[in-house]
Amino acid sequence: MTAPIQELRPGRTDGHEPAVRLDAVSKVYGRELLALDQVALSVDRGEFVCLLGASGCGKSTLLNLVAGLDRPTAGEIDTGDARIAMMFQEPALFPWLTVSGNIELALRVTSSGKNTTKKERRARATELLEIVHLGGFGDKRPHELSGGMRQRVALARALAQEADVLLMDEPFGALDAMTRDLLHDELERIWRERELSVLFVTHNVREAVRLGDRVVLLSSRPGKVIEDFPVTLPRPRRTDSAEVAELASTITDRLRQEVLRHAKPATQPAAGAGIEK
Amino acid sequence: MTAPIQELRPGRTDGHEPAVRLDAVSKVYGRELLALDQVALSVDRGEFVCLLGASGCGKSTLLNLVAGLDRPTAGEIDTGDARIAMMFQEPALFPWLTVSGNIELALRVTSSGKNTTKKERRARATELLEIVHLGGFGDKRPHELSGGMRQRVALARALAQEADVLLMDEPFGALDAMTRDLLHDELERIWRERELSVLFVTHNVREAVRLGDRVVLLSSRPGKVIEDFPVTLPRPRRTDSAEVAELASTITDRLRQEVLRHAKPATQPAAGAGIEK
Amino acid sequence: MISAIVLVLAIWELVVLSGWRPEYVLPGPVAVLADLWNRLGEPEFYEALGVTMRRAITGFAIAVLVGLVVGAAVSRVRPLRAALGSLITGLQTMPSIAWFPLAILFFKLSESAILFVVVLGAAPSIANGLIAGVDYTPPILLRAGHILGLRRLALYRHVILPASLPSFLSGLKQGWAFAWRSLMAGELLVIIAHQASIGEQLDNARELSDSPGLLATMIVILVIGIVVDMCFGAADNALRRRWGLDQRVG
Amino acid sequence: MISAIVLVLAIWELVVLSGWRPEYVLPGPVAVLADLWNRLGEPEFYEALGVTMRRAITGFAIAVLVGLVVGAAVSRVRPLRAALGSLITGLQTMPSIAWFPLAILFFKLSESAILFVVVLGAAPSIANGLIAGVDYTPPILLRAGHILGLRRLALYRHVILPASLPSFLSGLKQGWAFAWRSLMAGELLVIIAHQASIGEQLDNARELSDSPGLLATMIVILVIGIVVDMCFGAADNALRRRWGLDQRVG
Amino acid sequence: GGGGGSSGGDTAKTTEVRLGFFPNITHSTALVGVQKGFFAKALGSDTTLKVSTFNAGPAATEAIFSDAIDATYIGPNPAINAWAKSKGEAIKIVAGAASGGVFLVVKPEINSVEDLKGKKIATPQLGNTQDVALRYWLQEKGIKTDTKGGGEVSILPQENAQTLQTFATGDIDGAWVPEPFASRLIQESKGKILLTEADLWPNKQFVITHLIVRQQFLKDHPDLVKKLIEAHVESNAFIQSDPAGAKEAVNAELKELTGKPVAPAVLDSAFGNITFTNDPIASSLVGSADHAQKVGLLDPVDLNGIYDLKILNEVLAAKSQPAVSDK
Ligand SMILES: Nc1ncnc2c1ncn2[C@@H]1O[C@H](COP(=O)(O)OP(=O)(O)OP(=O)(O)O)[C@@H](O)[C@H]1O
Ligand SMILES: Nc1ncnc2c1ncn2[C@@H]1O[C@H](COP(=O)(O)OP(=O)(O)OP(=O)(O)O)[C@@H](O)[C@H]1O
Ligand SMILES: [Mg+2]
Ligand SMILES: [Mg+2]
Repeated sequence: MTAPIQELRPGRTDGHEPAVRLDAVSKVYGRELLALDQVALSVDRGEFVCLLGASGCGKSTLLNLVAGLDRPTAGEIDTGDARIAMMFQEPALFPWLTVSGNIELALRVTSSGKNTTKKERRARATELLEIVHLGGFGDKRPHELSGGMRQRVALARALAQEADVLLMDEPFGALDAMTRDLLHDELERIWRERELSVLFVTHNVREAVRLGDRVVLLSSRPGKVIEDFPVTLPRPRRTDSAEVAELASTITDRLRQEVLRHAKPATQPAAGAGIEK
Repeated sequence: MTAPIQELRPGRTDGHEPAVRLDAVSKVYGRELLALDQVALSVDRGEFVCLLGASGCGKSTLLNLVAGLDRPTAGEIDTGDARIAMMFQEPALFPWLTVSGNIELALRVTSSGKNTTKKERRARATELLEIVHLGGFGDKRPHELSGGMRQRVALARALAQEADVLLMDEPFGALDAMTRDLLHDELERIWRERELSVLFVTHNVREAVRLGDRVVLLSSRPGKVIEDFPVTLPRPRRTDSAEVAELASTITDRLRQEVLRHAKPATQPAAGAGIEK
Repeated sequence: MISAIVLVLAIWELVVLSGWRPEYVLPGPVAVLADLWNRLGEPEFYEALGVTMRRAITGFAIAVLVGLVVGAAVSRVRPLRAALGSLITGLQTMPSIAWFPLAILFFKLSESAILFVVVLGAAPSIANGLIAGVDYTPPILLRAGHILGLRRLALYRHVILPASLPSFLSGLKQGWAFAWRSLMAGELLVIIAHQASIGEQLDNARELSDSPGLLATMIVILVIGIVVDMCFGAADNALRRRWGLDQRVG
Repeated sequence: MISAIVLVLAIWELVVLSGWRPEYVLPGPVAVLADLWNRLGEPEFYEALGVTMRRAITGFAIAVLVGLVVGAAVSRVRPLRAALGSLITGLQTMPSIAWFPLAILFFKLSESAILFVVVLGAAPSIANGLIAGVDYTPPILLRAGHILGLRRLALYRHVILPASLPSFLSGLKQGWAFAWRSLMAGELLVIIAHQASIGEQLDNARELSDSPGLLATMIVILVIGIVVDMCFGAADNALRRRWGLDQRVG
Repeated sequence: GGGGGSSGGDTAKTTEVRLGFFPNITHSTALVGVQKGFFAKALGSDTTLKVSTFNAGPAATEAIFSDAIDATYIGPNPAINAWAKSKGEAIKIVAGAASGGVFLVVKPEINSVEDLKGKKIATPQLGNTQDVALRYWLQEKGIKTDTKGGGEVSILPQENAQTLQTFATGDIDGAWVPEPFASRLIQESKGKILLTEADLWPNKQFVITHLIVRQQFLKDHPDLVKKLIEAHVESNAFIQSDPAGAKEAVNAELKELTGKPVAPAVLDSAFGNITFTNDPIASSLVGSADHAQKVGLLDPVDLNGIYDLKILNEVLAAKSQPAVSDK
């Protein structure tokens, strides 16, 4: 399903080898919950792919599989020897380290970071914190930050890894629109400079259109790829531009069909049962 | 600042006594971090107030203070004898209880729930789960749910409390737009039926306009009320309606000014420092 | 597991065969297992085992109760904590024999005296486990409970206690070890008519310089300890599975 | 704290004054405190205290090392866990006296024999504390560490160990109690002439039915236990403050 | 291996003799010998004496078994056990040290054996000399007992220190105990002597302490053993000739070892009741083992060869004292 569309996409791939390739991947939780069903998806080198889908459709599951944190029940996942960084849906910061310490730990493990001194890592962490607009918070502990700030620390930590593939699970969900816009720019810049391959989960359709080379739609239970929209708008794009809004509304409509198809059986009785006081 | 605007607002108050009143409330964390500075805010009975502000500006702090989970450094908070329910920014579900168990616990503590049987509570929990579109997930444990599903369980739990005041901290942040729309409708219906007073934190300006009687803007560090927009659009409103979009863009502009004012000193060096490979 | 046992036995036999020490000092596994086998054939052994297990379980049960109450009180009531917090560990370090005179003073030469020593040995551990669990209850869950309207006892029962369960469990495990060791000492305190016990057998073996007997009794103690640990382990695994703390990665 | 002590002393004095038991069986606080005061005046007491504390600290330090290594290995290496997991608790339940013959066999009548008993008493607790901590490491943090590229030892050092710290700390506390109790028993095993120790003083007091002396020594032990607990408590509080586990609500 | 204990049996020069004993009045021979320097003097300047104290027999036996000491003062039961368990390989008794000083102390209202029925009597340890003696005596008197505290008289083995307490609080009615506990029961808790164990033995003599050595040590260093025994004999001689000085020495040594001297009254009374003698009173050891078998507390054991009194008799002969017998 993805193959014919790839030709249209303004990707900057250097050949035929995709950075991430999923082949008929299924994932069953417990005995019967089919979270992913025969998903085929590939992300080319340097490509920015956004993943959309209703809540609970299997997006995080897919990312976990790609990251190698979990094993698929069936199918194959190939990420070659790419180094993979991931931003989880939760910040997942280490509470025993300061904000800066969290980032320094990531820096320490990277191949280029192995020979750096503590001081260099510290300086680099400070830079990264400034990128996510948290300059001056390096010495705080995670619990002293607000939800959105923690999410940004997690972003800085993921960027610190200097990976080839970046998996992001609703990375800007807890941010206000303005901070989000600023970070979109930063992320786009870094993506370009490092020639990253990005797999980006979001619920914000405009965000997906703003950032992605492609927007992939997943259906719910079981999660299946139902549509793959190429985004050919020239960059830099603006979230509030009319073109983005237009494509976003096309995608939203398609998504709405899908969600409503599932939601109906659940909403009907709920409306009937109601909440009386 | 809020007083003159209250007259304009289409609230359904029954008198002069607000449900929540904050008077010159300040909150200092540690020795110097001034999170909230002289905040004055009131929510009338049956009023729906949305709170907007940049990441880290003190929204969660404010909600915690209102809920009585934390004490203000200065100023007064009056919630009378209202029963207060709250949805945290994280789901905060009890991992040792099933999804249904989490809701049943909340039901058990409510005044009306004290005399109910286990079976009645179970049935009520099932109803509530259906309202948040999680019918059939009652027997799962929280860790078996996706992020957005957990958030919806937390919503169901908060609704189960049958409180007079509902505090919500980015309740729909992890949900897709479609599920979000469905839940907006449900929330609005319950708010009307129960004559709830709601204080609702969100980063989604349209959502705020879609739901609120008023939209209150907070500035960053220190958090201060900088603007209080009444929303006079007739209900039911639609998130994608032109009127909502228009008001939202007015508010967004105002917010942008505020965020940029703060973000600048941080972005400048970051752009310079950049991320080189 | 089995291969580990065989390995240990083999090394042991080799050391003995090497003649490092005479057999009467360090008997080989054959002698010890023979002795053990003999014991297992005697009804007296099962009586002793029964008596000891009964005491262990009774004492432990009382200790759990006491530990729960004390732990609950101390962990949540500030003045109590200031007054008693450190005392609990202080009591924990008190060797059983120091309690013997008091035990006899209060309970004469009765089984209660043994239980007294056992409870004093185990309860502090259990209380400390609970206190640690309470201290490390995630604040967000406390807040959630508070918002639900849970206060004091209700908060304790519905939030703090379940959240402390893992730590409480590990306190129970340590408490069992303390209870058992105190019991082994306490069983020498009061010898009650017609009742042999494992503690007494251990002491007799040592008193008679009966090395195979001593080692056989040690094996019995070890096996009981292992079986009890397995019970705790099963509880622990069930807990972790339910809480979603399965740790497989990749 | 002080009021609690005064209260206890008052009740105790009342019981004694009531003549429930003769003074030489249950001496009053005055007699005991006088005895304690005498002891505190003798240089011998400080020698004994020094000897015992040196042994306790050395033994505990070795136990921490052993416990760490064993706990780390057992908690992460599956076959080891299957083979040794429950054995650790088994060892923990073994009373110190059972080890005496082996201790003498391996170490003769040297201080090492005492340390052997102390280490065997404390190390299992410490290992178990670490294992419990490892088992309850939040999976999301493990995943985060895995994604950062941390594997095996590095994952252990940077994620699992710090995440286990609270449980490890409480294991240390229990381990100290075990170490101390084992030491009190072990000090009777190897009595190095003319080197007094607290364990020996305790036993002497008991052997001579010197009730005031026994109670005075118990007070000394209690105080040491309390002081040590306060050290652990301080570490624990620092940890919780840094991790943001302050539990004040409302 | 510190100090050069020779386990290998070669001729390595031993520069250290490791002697054990208990800080206990029945071990006065050792206490006086150490305090007065008899051992140091006898061993000479090129051999040092290293003393270890034990709080009970098993630890001393373990130490001897493990080659951690070369010789120790010890009671008859641990010696028999060490002999029996090692099938006669581990130790030899080379001299006697003390005799007598064991009593059945009871509450004042008990006046006869008949009065003991239904009462609780303590002994120091199941199967030890005193325990056996009490059981055998009761058996002779036709009173039934069993090893688990049942029967017409309930026998409760418990540590002597605990006996002091339980007697004082009235939990037990009597105790068959050695000095100084007998004296303490009498002086502190108004107990009275119902029976003196010595009355049950020929010549009113029975062993409660003797000196044993490791067989290997005896084989390798008979010269050192001889020096030990010389000091031992000298110490006993001193106790007999100068009881007051001996008591002083005992209390001085006890104070050093345990921090507390024994009350003078108790010391006087206990010293008066114990005879310090080089004679191991072999007949009482064999007799006691025989009684133990009769009351079912000991498997048949062959004590033949447990004694090696050759050196002792040499030493005694040198001082023209009468020889002792191993029968
Ligand atoms: N550990 C687990 N055990 C059992 N079921 C699970 C587990 N994790 C996820 N699931 C189930 O798999 C499905 C997909 O979950 P997933 O977390 O991938 O959804 P998602 O697309 O990320 O949703 P959201 O947008 O809400 O985060 C859900 O139905 C969820 O209940
Ligand atoms: N427990 C705490 N200790 C110290 N500082 C804190 C604490 N909680 C919050 N802060 C600080 O207070 C400020 C406001 O935090 P708050 O969580 O209220 O922000 P917020 O408006 O909810 O942000 P977000 O939208 O990102 O959730 C932040 O600067 C944060 O660093
Ligand atoms: Mg997800
Ligand atoms: Mg917040």
